[in-house]
Amino acid sequence: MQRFSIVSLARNALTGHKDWPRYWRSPKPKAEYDAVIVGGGGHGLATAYYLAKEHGVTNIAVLEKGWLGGGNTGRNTTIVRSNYLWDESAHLYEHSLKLFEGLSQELNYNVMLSQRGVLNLAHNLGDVREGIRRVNANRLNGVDAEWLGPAQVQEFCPIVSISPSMRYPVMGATLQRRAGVARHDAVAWGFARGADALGVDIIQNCEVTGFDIREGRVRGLRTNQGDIATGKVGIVAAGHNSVLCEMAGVRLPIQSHPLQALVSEPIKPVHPCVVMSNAVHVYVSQSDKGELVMGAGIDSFNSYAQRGSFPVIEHQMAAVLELFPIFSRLRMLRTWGGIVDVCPDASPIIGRLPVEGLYLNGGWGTGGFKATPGSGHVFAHTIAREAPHPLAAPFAFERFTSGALIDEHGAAAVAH
Amino acid sequence: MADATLFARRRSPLQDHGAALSRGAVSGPRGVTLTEIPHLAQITLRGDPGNTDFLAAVRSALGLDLPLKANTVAAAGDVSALWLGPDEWLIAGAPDSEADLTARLNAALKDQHVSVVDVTANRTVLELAGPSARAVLEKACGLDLRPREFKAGQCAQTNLARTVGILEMTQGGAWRIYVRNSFAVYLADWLLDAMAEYAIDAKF
Amino acid sequence: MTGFRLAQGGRIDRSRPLSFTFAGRAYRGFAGDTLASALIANDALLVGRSFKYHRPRGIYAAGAEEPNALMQLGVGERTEPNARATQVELYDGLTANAVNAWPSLEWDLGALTGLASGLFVAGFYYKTFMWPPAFWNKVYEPAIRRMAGLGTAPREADPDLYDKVHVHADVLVAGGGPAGLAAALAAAQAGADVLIADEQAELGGSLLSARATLDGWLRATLEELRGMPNVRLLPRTTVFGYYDQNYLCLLERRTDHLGPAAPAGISRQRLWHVRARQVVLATGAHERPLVFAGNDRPGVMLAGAVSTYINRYAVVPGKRAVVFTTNDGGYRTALDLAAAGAQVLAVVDPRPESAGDLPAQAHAQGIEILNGHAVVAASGGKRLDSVSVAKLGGGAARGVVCDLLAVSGGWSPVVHLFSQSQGKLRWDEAKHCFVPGTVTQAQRSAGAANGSFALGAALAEGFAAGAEAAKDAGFGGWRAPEPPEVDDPREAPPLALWQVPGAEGRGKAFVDFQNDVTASDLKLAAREGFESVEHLKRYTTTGMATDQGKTSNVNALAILSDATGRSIPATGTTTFRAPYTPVTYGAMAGRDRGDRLDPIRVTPIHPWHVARGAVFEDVGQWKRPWYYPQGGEDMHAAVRREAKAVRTSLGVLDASTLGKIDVRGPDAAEFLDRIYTNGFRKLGTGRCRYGLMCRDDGMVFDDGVTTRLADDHFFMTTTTGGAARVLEWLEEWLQTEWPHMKVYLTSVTEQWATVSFAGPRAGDVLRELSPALAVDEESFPFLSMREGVVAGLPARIFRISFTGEASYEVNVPSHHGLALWQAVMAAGEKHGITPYGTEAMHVLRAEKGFIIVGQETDGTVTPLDLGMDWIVSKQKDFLGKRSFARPDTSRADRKQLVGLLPADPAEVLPEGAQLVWDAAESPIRMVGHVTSSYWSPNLGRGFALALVKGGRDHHGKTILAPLAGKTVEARIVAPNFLDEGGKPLHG
Amino acid sequence: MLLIPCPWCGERDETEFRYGGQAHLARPLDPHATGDAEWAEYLFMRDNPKGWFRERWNHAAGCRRWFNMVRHTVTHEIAAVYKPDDPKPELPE
Ligand SMILES: Cc1cc2nc3c(=O)[nH]c(=O)nc-3n(C[C@H](O)[C@H](O)[C@H](O)COP(=O)(O)OP(=O)(O)OC[C@H]3O[C@@H](n4cnc5c(N)ncnc54)[C@H](O)[C@@H]3O)c2cc1C
Ligand SMILES: NC(=O)c1ccc[n+]([C@@H]2O[C@H](COP(=O)([O-])OP(=O)(O)OC[C@H]3O[C@@H](n4cnc5c(N)ncnc54)[C@H](O)[C@@H]3O)[C@@H](O)[C@H]2O)c1
Ligand SMILES: Cc1cc2nc3c(=O)[nH]c(=O)nc-3n(C[C@H](O)[C@H](O)[C@H](O)COP(=O)(O)O)c2cc1C
Ligand SMILES: [Zn+2]
Repeated sequence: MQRFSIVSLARNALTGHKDWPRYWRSPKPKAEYDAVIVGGGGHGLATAYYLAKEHGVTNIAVLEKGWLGGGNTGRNTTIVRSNYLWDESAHLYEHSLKLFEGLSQELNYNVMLSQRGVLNLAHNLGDVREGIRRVNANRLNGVDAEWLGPAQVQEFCPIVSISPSMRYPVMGATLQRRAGVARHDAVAWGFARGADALGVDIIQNCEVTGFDIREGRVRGLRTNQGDIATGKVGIVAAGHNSVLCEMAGVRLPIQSHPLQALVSEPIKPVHPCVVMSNAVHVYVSQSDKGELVMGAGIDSFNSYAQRGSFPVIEHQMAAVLELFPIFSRLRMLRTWGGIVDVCPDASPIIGRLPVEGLYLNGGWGTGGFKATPGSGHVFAHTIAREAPHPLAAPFAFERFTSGALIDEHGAAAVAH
Repeated sequence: MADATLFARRRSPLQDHGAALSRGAVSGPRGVTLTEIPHLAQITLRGDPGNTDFLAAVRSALGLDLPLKANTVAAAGDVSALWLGPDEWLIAGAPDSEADLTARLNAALKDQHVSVVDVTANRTVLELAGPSARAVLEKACGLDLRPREFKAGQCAQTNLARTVGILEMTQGGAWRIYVRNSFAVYLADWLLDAMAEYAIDAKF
Repeated sequence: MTGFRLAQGGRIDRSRPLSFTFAGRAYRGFAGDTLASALIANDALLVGRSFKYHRPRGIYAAGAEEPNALMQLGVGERTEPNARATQVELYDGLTANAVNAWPSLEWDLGALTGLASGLFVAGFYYKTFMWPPAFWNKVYEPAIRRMAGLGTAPREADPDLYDKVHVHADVLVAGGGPAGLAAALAAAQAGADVLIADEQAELGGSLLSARATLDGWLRATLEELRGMPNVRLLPRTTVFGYYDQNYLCLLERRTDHLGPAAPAGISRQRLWHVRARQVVLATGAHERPLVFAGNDRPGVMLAGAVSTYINRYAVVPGKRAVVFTTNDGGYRTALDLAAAGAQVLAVVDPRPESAGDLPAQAHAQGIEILNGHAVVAASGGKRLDSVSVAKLGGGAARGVVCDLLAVSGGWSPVVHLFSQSQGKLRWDEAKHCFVPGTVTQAQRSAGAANGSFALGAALAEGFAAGAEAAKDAGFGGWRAPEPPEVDDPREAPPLALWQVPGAEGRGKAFVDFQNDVTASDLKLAAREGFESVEHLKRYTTTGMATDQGKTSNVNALAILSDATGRSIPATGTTTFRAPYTPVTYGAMAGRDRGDRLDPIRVTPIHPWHVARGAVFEDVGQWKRPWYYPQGGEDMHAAVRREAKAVRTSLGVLDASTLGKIDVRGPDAAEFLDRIYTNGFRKLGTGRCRYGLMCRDDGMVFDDGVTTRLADDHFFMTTTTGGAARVLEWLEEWLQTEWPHMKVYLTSVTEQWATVSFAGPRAGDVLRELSPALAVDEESFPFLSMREGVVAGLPARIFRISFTGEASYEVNVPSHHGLALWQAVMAAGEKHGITPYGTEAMHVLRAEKGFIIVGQETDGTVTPLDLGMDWIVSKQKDFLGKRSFARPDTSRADRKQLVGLLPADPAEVLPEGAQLVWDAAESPIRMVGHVTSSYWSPNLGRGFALALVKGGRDHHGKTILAPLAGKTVEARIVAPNFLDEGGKPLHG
Repeated sequence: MLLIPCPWCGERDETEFRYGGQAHLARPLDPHATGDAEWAEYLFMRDNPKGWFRERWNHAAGCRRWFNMVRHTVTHEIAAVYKPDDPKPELPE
């Protein structure tokens, strides 16, 4: 793997950048792999990377039906944080945040993790109560968390209005300083490049169309590039997990919804952090290029269309303008949508499915980008050892039968 | 019969809003007015439209045939029946007639599985009228309000700004809006704000 | 002086001169100018700096596709970043500045990045800034951020108004050029309601830019359309989004063109929501640049734009011009230039010959035509000074000194809206452009948007599309009129030239001007494996600027297809997304600002609370009195006083916000039995019962008291926040799961106002207000209801209690709510009646151990967890019951509701405090949290409710709450403090 | 934004409706006779097809009726609406 650095950049500048190698090969699928990961999003690529790197499983392939990173990894609002309410979630997301903190160096690829702090605003007494509950839980779980009063909120983010006469006044906020944003595409590309260098075959434009399952065991899968034999399949196909699992005869507690996001025209930096508000479904940050990146709440209906309805974001913008009155004359440049796989408890499913050799890592809903390295890390362990990573164990598929749900709705309504 | 002192002690949700409503009135060719019609008697009637006994009993009680066509209104004298759903109507009548209407319905419908609920105090009624009334309503409402599509004698339940209401076009071509009491001030203020531009005589 | 104003012609109004400033300098223009045309007239062609390299950039286009001329308009609260000068109508007093230059447009320090531009290739930032790691947050990223952005946001709130409308049309026409006008006319004549929108100030589209026009037809058509009652003409209105089932969104700029003269009270912009039966897209075409070294020099301009400036605005962007074109259209510009008095030095045409009528005319006028040639480089600093022209396939370049280079690389139909509608594009091999292919909605394209570039064809298509659209909307039987005669010149086929050969090594050849993406960036990306057009876009940022690649996308994907050896259609386009051009956030919010953001709901007693100085709490959309401070009291003092009053004499609460549902029908009792965890069948008439509802997963969903009014008639109350949710939930079960059940539900939340008075004196007040009512224990027992007259008002009186005190909830029709309240206040005066708010209510109910759904519960709590087994029927089934038997739900060590008494009675635990057994443990194990916590004036101490793992088995034990800075000890007790305190209940 | 033909009120904007997920889910007649897995299937497991889907909608701001609709989850095309007790229509190709 060609090391990236300012030195290599300068050297290549001299030769007109003619000699940069490919980030990843473009292999044809082999007839057989030790394991196959379905879905070339951040989570799938991270899974492959850690399988190769930490478990020495290198005869593996990542199959991606489109272009790698083109799913939700390529269309999310890039918020990275770990201040979840329940212990199980906090541990998992904190594991991921720690991996994020060293990821640029680990991958030799700058994922531009920007730990500028995330505010979660409280607008009523219920929000305040839940916010404080979360701050307390986070601290005891080793996750940095603070409770800010309105004046402190404004100090941290001067453009937020804290006028008490607002329809939804700011009554305080939780702050996680280590939280922030990262360059979403770079995460996918960095993991892909790293995995490729370890020998992983990343096969794009390769859609899985069926499974070969005999005697309750996975033997292989069918794709539009031919059949592939393998005894282990990890499904990491956000937006299509239900479709894939249906091919394997497994029904999931997942519904796929559009989730929309939008960016403004780039402006000079005005917004120093990330602001989220559950009550009004708002989350806003400003990218390093200058656009304001904002997300909406999910569209109510099931859809695989990667687009939603305009009123959803109109509603959102009205709320944004109350919080950020100076945005009114700015302009929305582009809107888009992703397909989020939502579980009833707003927590992911990580682990075995009722078909032997078949594993699922999905249902991250509206908030899995932040988990990318951690999710890949624990899922690789789960597949390689054929036993759940301790941090993944509570997220097993079986929880829907036992009732041990990890319900992050209550306190984390907008789970980004 | 109704007790006049009791009636006098009623307050409508927009009772204190009269000044704002008259201030907001716009006259002239772009005119539009918003007024409250408080205390209209209102009764929610539920029953099975497939049951002829039910229809006959209502006819005998109210002197009208319940409208069975969606989003239409039937009227007889002071009383009108607005279609709200396949088994639900709003019976509206003159102020202070709710006890009488309820009694008539209950008497006629005795022993049937129906529901007659006095909801007189649940909603108030706004009337939006004038040449610009439709333009104002189009700001709040996504229905097709073109005269060709929404005519006198029609009604609809729908979203109005960020609340819901029942819309009815009167024979005089004005819009009646039945709105829940707790939302009345909100909706009236919203509409007044929407009306404001018609008072400005600017060529631009 | 190079650019200049013609003495006559154009559509400007020379009688209305306007003054404006740009970059601090004063200029003059005319009404009818855009900011761009006025700048050109003043020879101020240098208008901006590019995003990355800060290269000098000039006006490049004349419309929405402009990549360079972005302006900071105005100052102060009305300043607006990134406005496209080509779309800004000039008004008197306009001030504009370049957006990305410091300290000045002429001398921009950012241009130093250009010196190191060899480093700043596509994706460079991913490859560096990684060492030392700590530098990223502290040094590198802040430095990158300082370079970010174009214009600046205002610092103050926006003083302007915005509005929205929702309309329905039989036919919506997007674009008011010849095709759109023809479509509108045909559809309108057929009788359809027509809406035609064009983003420009005037309708007419390309007709406004051409010399030989259908001026007469345009005037007559507009006049006819204006006179038709079924037509709405919307100039200055951009159709920006095309959504499902023919839902389109339009942005109308109502007063932007008036500047400071905009009338007050009129919305600045208005967002149109249009549901159209049929849509005609007549959005024209965008001209494509040509890619060669230095193609971004100020003075290089799209040929069509040059013609527009000359013919529409009467300004000529240069005196010595070269035209570089791959199609006959460029010759029209050459002719326009010549007619305007500019010197046309050459038309450079890479095609081996130019066979069409227009080249012949140019030739006849003595214009030199260089067939088989191309411009390989343009040079000049802040202004073009010469171009290098070379023969294709080799040969020395020769320099031509010029100040204007008009370029045309062909035309791309504006298929944005078509694509947004989910239509599929088709690559037209002959025309070298994407055209609408498979149509998926009730829609048709016409004119240049459909790849029909000739005027005659555009008109014919427009008429046909309009007539067909009307017919499909139900207005058939009308034959569209014949289009007017047009004499279109014969044209030779265009050539596809995606990147000029022989330009390599001569300097940067830009594809995406605004984001500074060069042809070599694109090729580098392809070499590094970014072979998908979507990867290319994201790695190089091509097409991601404020123009969304209107001029660059097709060139970029063609260069990629060349680099990867795939065809253009196989390479494909990136996804077209709304909005077509950027949309102001203010317009998206419309008038839903301030208090209109979300309805404020108030009870009929609200005016009294306001007059009494209540502080309100938001509960859902409701405003509820939180507490009533008196004489400078703070909240704690007020709540103590209120809570004390209830226990010692009398308090009164406005409980009108509770949800209320009338439940009627022979199956009503059975229905309630299925909904509530406890039984209602045996409830006597006139009796009330508290009930809990669960979702089918067993988790508590809502609670409230339900009263039997008659055998088949119940009156249910719900939580304030849950009212709508519960009614929907009940209807859902009735309509979809148990349709055979005979039950009707009617919401009566606002039919009834509820005044609840509680305390030892409550009975006295009721007796006084309702002398006819027997208020003794026997005739009116706890948990029963009486109909009667209270204060002269017909009422339902409920003897129920949420405080543990004797308490009556009197319901009257809400129009009598205030009268009742006033009567209760008057009658209670002698008892020192105290209005109390939600906070005191919470204290009182917590003293009694009553839960609040949403506070003691969070969607993960069962009735059993709450210790409410007494309310969970063993006999019957109900929603949620089965779920209690699941392994996790039946665990013994689930979190259970307990009471907490802090060791220090003065301590009030914070709500949300986490609870642990051992604070020294690491990692620390949390076993619960505080759900409610208050100071009780009645107990004289702090107390709390909490959920604790296996809590019921730990009564009497000490648990710890580790807080920031200290750890609080508390004793676990049963969650009922009044009983524990041994105080009598006034039941 | 969808244009949903309420079987009672006619075509209305999506914003008037509430979504209810998969249609034709049957609650076990005797929940207590079902095993944990079967109960979990009823509570949580859902079809989630890419293509035609029979789903429930409630005309919340209108007639408040629940009804079923056949909609394509990629194109958002609506093929049929029907009342809860109407027979299931065939799915289009
Ligand atoms: C608008 C939006 C905003 C969001 N904001 C945030 C946020 O701020 N913070 C946050 O943490 N999370 C956020 N999320 C969620 C986050 O994006 C996702 O949880 C996360 O990116 C999921 O990553 P993934 O790798 O699992 O899935 P994806 O990146 O979606 O990858 C799945 C891949 O599987 C492929 N695939 C599907 N079917 C097949 C098949 N049959 N064969 C082969 N391949 C297949 C897909 O093409 C896709 O590339 C947001 C999501 C959206 C849509
Ligand atoms: N020489 C050539 O090759 C060539 C190429 C293109 C166009 N033309 C000329 O163009 C004409 C074709 O006429 P036409 O009517 O198809 O196109 P047009 O360019 O005359 O009109 C299109 C109009 O649509 C407007 N528009 C575009 N997108 C819009 C949106 N989203 N919302 C609102 N308005 C929008 C544009 O501002 C423009 O006014 C002919 O006269 C033809 O000669 C010639
Ligand atoms: C964090 C983030 C920032 C983005 N910034 C821009 C931007 O500056 N300009 C732009 O055109 N699109 C931007 N996009 C949107 C993408 O162009 C694109 O719409 C998105 O990745 C979804 O892909 P699709 O629209 O091709 O389906 C951004 C997307 C994300 C996730
Ligand atoms: Zn309906």
